[in-house]
Amino acid sequence: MSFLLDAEITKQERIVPGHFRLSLSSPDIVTAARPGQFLQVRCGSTLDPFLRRPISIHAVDRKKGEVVLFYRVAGRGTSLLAEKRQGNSVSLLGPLGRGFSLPEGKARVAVVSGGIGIAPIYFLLVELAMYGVSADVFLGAATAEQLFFFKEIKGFGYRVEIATDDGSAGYHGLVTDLFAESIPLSNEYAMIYGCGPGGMLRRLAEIIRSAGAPGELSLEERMGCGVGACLSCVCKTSGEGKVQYQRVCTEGPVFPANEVVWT
Amino acid sequence: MSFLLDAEITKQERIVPGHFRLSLSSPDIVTAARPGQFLQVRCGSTLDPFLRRPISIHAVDRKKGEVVLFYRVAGRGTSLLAEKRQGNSVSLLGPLGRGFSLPEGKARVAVVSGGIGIAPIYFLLVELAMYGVSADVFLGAATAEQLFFFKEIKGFGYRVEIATDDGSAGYHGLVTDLFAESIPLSNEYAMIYGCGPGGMLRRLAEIIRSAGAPGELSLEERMGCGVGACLSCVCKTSGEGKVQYQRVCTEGPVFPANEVVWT
Amino acid sequence: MSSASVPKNAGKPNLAVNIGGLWMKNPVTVGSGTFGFGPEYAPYLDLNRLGAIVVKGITLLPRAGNATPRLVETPAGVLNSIGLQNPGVDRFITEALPFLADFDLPVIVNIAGDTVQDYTLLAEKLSRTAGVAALEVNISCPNVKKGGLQFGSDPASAAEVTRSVKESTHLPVIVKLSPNVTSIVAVAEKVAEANADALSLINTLLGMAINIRTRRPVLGNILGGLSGPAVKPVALRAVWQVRKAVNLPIIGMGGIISAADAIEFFLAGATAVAIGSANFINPLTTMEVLEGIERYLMDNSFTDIREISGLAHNNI
Amino acid sequence: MSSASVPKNAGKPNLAVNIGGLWMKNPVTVGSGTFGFGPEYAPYLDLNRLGAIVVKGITLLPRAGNATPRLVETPAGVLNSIGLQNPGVDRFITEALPFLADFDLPVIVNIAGDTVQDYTLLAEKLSRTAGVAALEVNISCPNVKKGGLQFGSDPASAAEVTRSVKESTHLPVIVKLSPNVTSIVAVAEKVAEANADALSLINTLLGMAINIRTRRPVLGNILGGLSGPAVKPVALRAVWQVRKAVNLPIIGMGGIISAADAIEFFLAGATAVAIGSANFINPLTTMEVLEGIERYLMDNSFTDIREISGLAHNNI
Ligand SMILES: Cc1cc2nc3c(=O)[nH]c(=O)nc-3n(C[C@H](O)[C@H](O)[C@H](O)COP(=O)(O)OP(=O)(O)OC[C@H]3O[C@@H](n4cnc5c(N)ncnc54)[C@H](O)[C@@H]3O)c2cc1C
Ligand SMILES: Cc1cc2nc3c(=O)[nH]c(=O)nc-3n(C[C@H](O)[C@H](O)[C@H](O)COP(=O)(O)OP(=O)(O)OC[C@H]3O[C@@H](n4cnc5c(N)ncnc54)[C@H](O)[C@@H]3O)c2cc1C
Ligand SMILES: Cc1cc2nc3c(=O)[nH]c(=O)nc-3n(C[C@H](O)[C@H](O)[C@H](O)COP(=O)(O)O)c2cc1C
Ligand SMILES: Cc1cc2nc3c(=O)[nH]c(=O)nc-3n(C[C@H](O)[C@H](O)[C@H](O)COP(=O)(O)O)c2cc1C
Ligand code: FES
Ligand code: FES
Repeated sequence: MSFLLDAEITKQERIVPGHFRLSLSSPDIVTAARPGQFLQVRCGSTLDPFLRRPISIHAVDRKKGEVVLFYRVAGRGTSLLAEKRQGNSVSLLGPLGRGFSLPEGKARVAVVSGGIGIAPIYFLLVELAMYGVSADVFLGAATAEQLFFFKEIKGFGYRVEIATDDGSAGYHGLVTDLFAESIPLSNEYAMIYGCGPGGMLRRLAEIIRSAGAPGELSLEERMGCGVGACLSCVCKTSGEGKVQYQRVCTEGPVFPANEVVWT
Repeated sequence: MSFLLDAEITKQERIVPGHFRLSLSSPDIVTAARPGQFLQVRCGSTLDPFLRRPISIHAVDRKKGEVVLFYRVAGRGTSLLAEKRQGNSVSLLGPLGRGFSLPEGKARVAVVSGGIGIAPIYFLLVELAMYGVSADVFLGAATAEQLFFFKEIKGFGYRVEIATDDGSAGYHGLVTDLFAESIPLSNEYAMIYGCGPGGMLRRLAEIIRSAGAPGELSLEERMGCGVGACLSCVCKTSGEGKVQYQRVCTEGPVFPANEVVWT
Repeated sequence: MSSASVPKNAGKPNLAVNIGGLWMKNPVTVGSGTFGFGPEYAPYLDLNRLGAIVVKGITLLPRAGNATPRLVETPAGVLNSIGLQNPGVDRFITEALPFLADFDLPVIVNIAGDTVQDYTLLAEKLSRTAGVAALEVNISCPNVKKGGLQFGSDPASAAEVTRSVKESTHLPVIVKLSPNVTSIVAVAEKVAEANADALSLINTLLGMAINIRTRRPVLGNILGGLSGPAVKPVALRAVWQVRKAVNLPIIGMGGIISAADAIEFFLAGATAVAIGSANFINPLTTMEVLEGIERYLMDNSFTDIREISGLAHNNI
Repeated sequence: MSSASVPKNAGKPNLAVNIGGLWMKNPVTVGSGTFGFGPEYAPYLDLNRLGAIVVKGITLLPRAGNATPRLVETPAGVLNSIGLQNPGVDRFITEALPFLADFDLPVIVNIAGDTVQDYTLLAEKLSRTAGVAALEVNISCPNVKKGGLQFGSDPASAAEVTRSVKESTHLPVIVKLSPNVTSIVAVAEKVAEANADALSLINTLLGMAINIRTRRPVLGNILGGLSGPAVKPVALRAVWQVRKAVNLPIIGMGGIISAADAIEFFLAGATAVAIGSANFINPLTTMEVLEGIERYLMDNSFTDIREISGLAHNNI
């Protein structure tokens, strides 16, 4: 199920400059939401900006019926979104797309997140914890300040490793390098999940391939409709033995790591 | 002198639904402003709406250095303006245009206002009072509720007559009809000022012509630049013996009543 | 006033229109390529309420489409260079069309080709297929190397495609024109002479965007087609000009996001309207436009949508 | 690193450009008709800081212009139908030009005519006038009945006007082209063959708007020209295409409101840029664009604006 509705803002928190957590009252979306799915958010109210913006579902509060987004101010749309206040309403379309698949039984998984990729990863970790899955979590960020939700995630009982580009916390370097160094020789992960910038995902796909583990990566593309109608958000995949374009908004945003064709 | 500046909102008051009075801190504009002049106001912050909106100067508070606007929500631009709050800033260009000319000495004048035309008329009345000019004021509106600032204007010591379209206050009918009935046979007005909708001004121009009095009317046209560069806001006038287009934003918005050519 | 002059369904104006033989219960449809094949927006609105559906452009063989990025936002618009990604006519018929059979909804199939023969083969195939109500001949796609715009840029080629398609089908043939021409009227006139049943105006404007960080064109295909509110004045002008010169029903489109926009197109001469890019922002645009049109007709005492088609031409 | 390879004015890139013989100290000018004759915006910015000024279109005889309304806002743009209101060349020379003599500012005079002879007479007159630095030949105005767009729509006529003007003047001749054509490259090629010194791209797109209350076209002239951010993708595409085909300096314009927009035009192939409608919203746009260009060059270690002209063509 997917909905088109106006949701009221119940909370808009600035976590650090340029990064906001937004709670919206929307019981329908809460009920339908799965980790890895996203919403098409109307950030402004005029023709500029024109399109909706895809934002992942970051968390849901089932009791309050609130869906939570975590976003970085990247340009005009997200700036306008950041100006909204409690009581304002926002038009949402979603939940959209195919999210992460959860492993069967009490498996052990790895989760690798880079930068704002933590947005959907957080929701995934909450759900994994709910199902009793144990996870090794690798969080990468530019600086220590941008290592979001470290304590909360630690609190879920996961092993959490961190990497920063500037070395201000944890491993000094790329989270993928940290992950490659940490991955056990005997691959024991039932799934390796990843979300983050393109370069990181590409590297992660290599690591996943050499580890011979199943993996799922959440991709990004510029979107028009968000519902599969316009064919603008495609990425190259190699499912069913042939290379083809698939829609990030519909067949994705989460794809099996071994099917993504890097161009 | 005319300025391009960002002015901070010190007050945004809703007078009745759809009508707002907006105070902006701008000592430069206050010093330069003359009754009948206007500002080009940037109502939004995005490309939609694209153009500035012309709004008359309604009053100035010289002590506080505040310029006051009075506006009606007519469409997208003015709606966005109405959403702004104290502390927000608004880009202003002005004061612009040629305002009303003030009579010499302690003359007697008539002032005829229709609808939102009261916006600049109010400023004119304040200035006339300052110079000790006595005025017969004719205020027209759709309903009693939209007869703005009646008490304040009465307080200036003027004779004030009112007309409403629906008869809910004063004369039941057009303010121009009321004025035509009230105008003394021996024309004694040093000037007849008018501001309001096109139809009203046209009728007023006829009355002024038959009264043989000098008159000044404030016109409206769609504006691009507001400074005389684009030639979009022209109206037909018959100055210097020939019919020509003049710019409402530069040669106007106030024109001698006998020069306006009605088309 | 005699009782005969009282409108029959006082309050509810007639909205049905006829587009060159295609009967639409109301004059609101969608722009090809902006509404997929139907299932994409079905969760959000009742497809039965559309006057017709126009599906994504179909070619003879499957097409992978252009390299990404394929879409970029522009001021009040979007540039796209999808490049006619589609499963090809055979898989369209077997995989996409059956979904639409369940609705009370005429299906207009947008067809595109590299050669005149492509168009005729497509027309023949689709004419033998149940559930196809009309053909929209796309001679105006700016996003493919061969064909498309090439046919639409030249009145003679446009006429040739039209004539060949007409000879290959009994279905109503709607020819979709490009605004990227010196005279859209010249193209429309030739297409009308070639017996087109109706016209769709307009396809996208050729445009581009550059990424100043990478210093490369943003779109994988370099050039793309501009649509959305930004192009509305150009689209409306095209409808106005063509209506004056050519006596064919017009499906007007280009930047419509509201009933007011749609009404401008009717007044300019459209018989029906299509909503394209606006679906992306508001999937209910078609429904809101439909309701707004009905309200406008009622508020202004019109009893039939056809009364306002071209009305602005009488008022100048 | 040898000292010779160290840029001379490290930190301050060269901004001067040459537009077919016209020297501009920086590459930022204004769109004809959007900046009046100079005095209108002088209260807000130092005109000396502009690379050049392009004045409102001038005709041989005074013109009253079109009926009102002459301008209407559209999504991210404006439609105008001013209709070349201007005092005529003689009063332009005696009344408007002297104001500009006090500035260190090349004056480009935009000229328009109904006949080829109009253009040559204008060129001759203005060539004898001190204080005129170049001519911009407007063969692309959509707002007048005769002339204007008529010349710009047809490559041969465009060439004829260009050749005649070239023969009537020693001043640099910049020909301003219309986007309302099937192939702007075809027009540009013919104009280049006719010895134009430079090109201005683009003039406005033909469009219209309808008032649904009165059911009449909004503009007094019915049709108008669309400008502003809405048209930027189309303008940029025109510059890109023409730069690829024709070896003449280009003044790029159409929807520029920021330095980023201007840089897109340089990367597409412009040598200079003009700010038009954006002046209406922000009279300081030219200055902000100028500063932003300088910053971009410095941030990206370019030492000369000419290094980035057409750069995106190398990156595909
Ligand atoms: C499925 C999905 C889920 C996402 N989830 C989140 C999330 O949870 N939190 C979050 O902060 N962000 C998320 N994003 C990214 C988010 O959508 C963008 O940051 C946002 O659209 C930027 O909009 P804007 O108007 O602020 O910036 P804009 O002004 O539109 O763009 C800013 C800059 O980014 C460039 N740009 C914009 N979109 C793209 C693109 N798709 N690819 C490459 N360049 C682009 C622009 O050209 C510009 O330079 C997600 C994206 C996708 C596709
Ligand atoms: C010199 C001058 C002074 C003014 N002073 C005031 C003032 O003090 N207070 C005040 O409330 N208003 C004033 N106005 C009117 C004000 O500028 C408009 O109401 C405002 O621009 C509407 O903008 P909007 O975006 O809200 O509406 P829009 O959405 O732009 O327009 C609303 C409707 O009005 C139509 N419209 C817009 N502009 C014009 C026009 N110029 N002529 C005819 N139709 C038009 C539109 O087509 C639309 O139907 C003044 C106008 C002028 C020219
Ligand atoms: C993403 C996208 C894909 C399109 N694909 C097609 C197509 O396949 N065939 C076609 O004839 N037009 C296609 N168009 C053009 C639209 O049908 C329509 O003519 C155009 O977008 C103008 O309408 P709009 O401004 O309402 O979007 C496409 C437009 C967009 C935005
Ligand atoms: C109000 C107005 C008047 C114009 N007058 C002229 C003119 O006289 N001559 C001309 O060549 N172009 C004229 N133009 C076109 C502009 O110079 C410019 O080519 C066009 O507006 C695109 O640039 P922009 O989008 O930055 O406005 C005019 C444009 C506008 C908006
Ligand atoms: S965004 Fe339209 S198909 Fe994915
Ligand atoms: S608004 Fe531009 S000249 Fe008056």
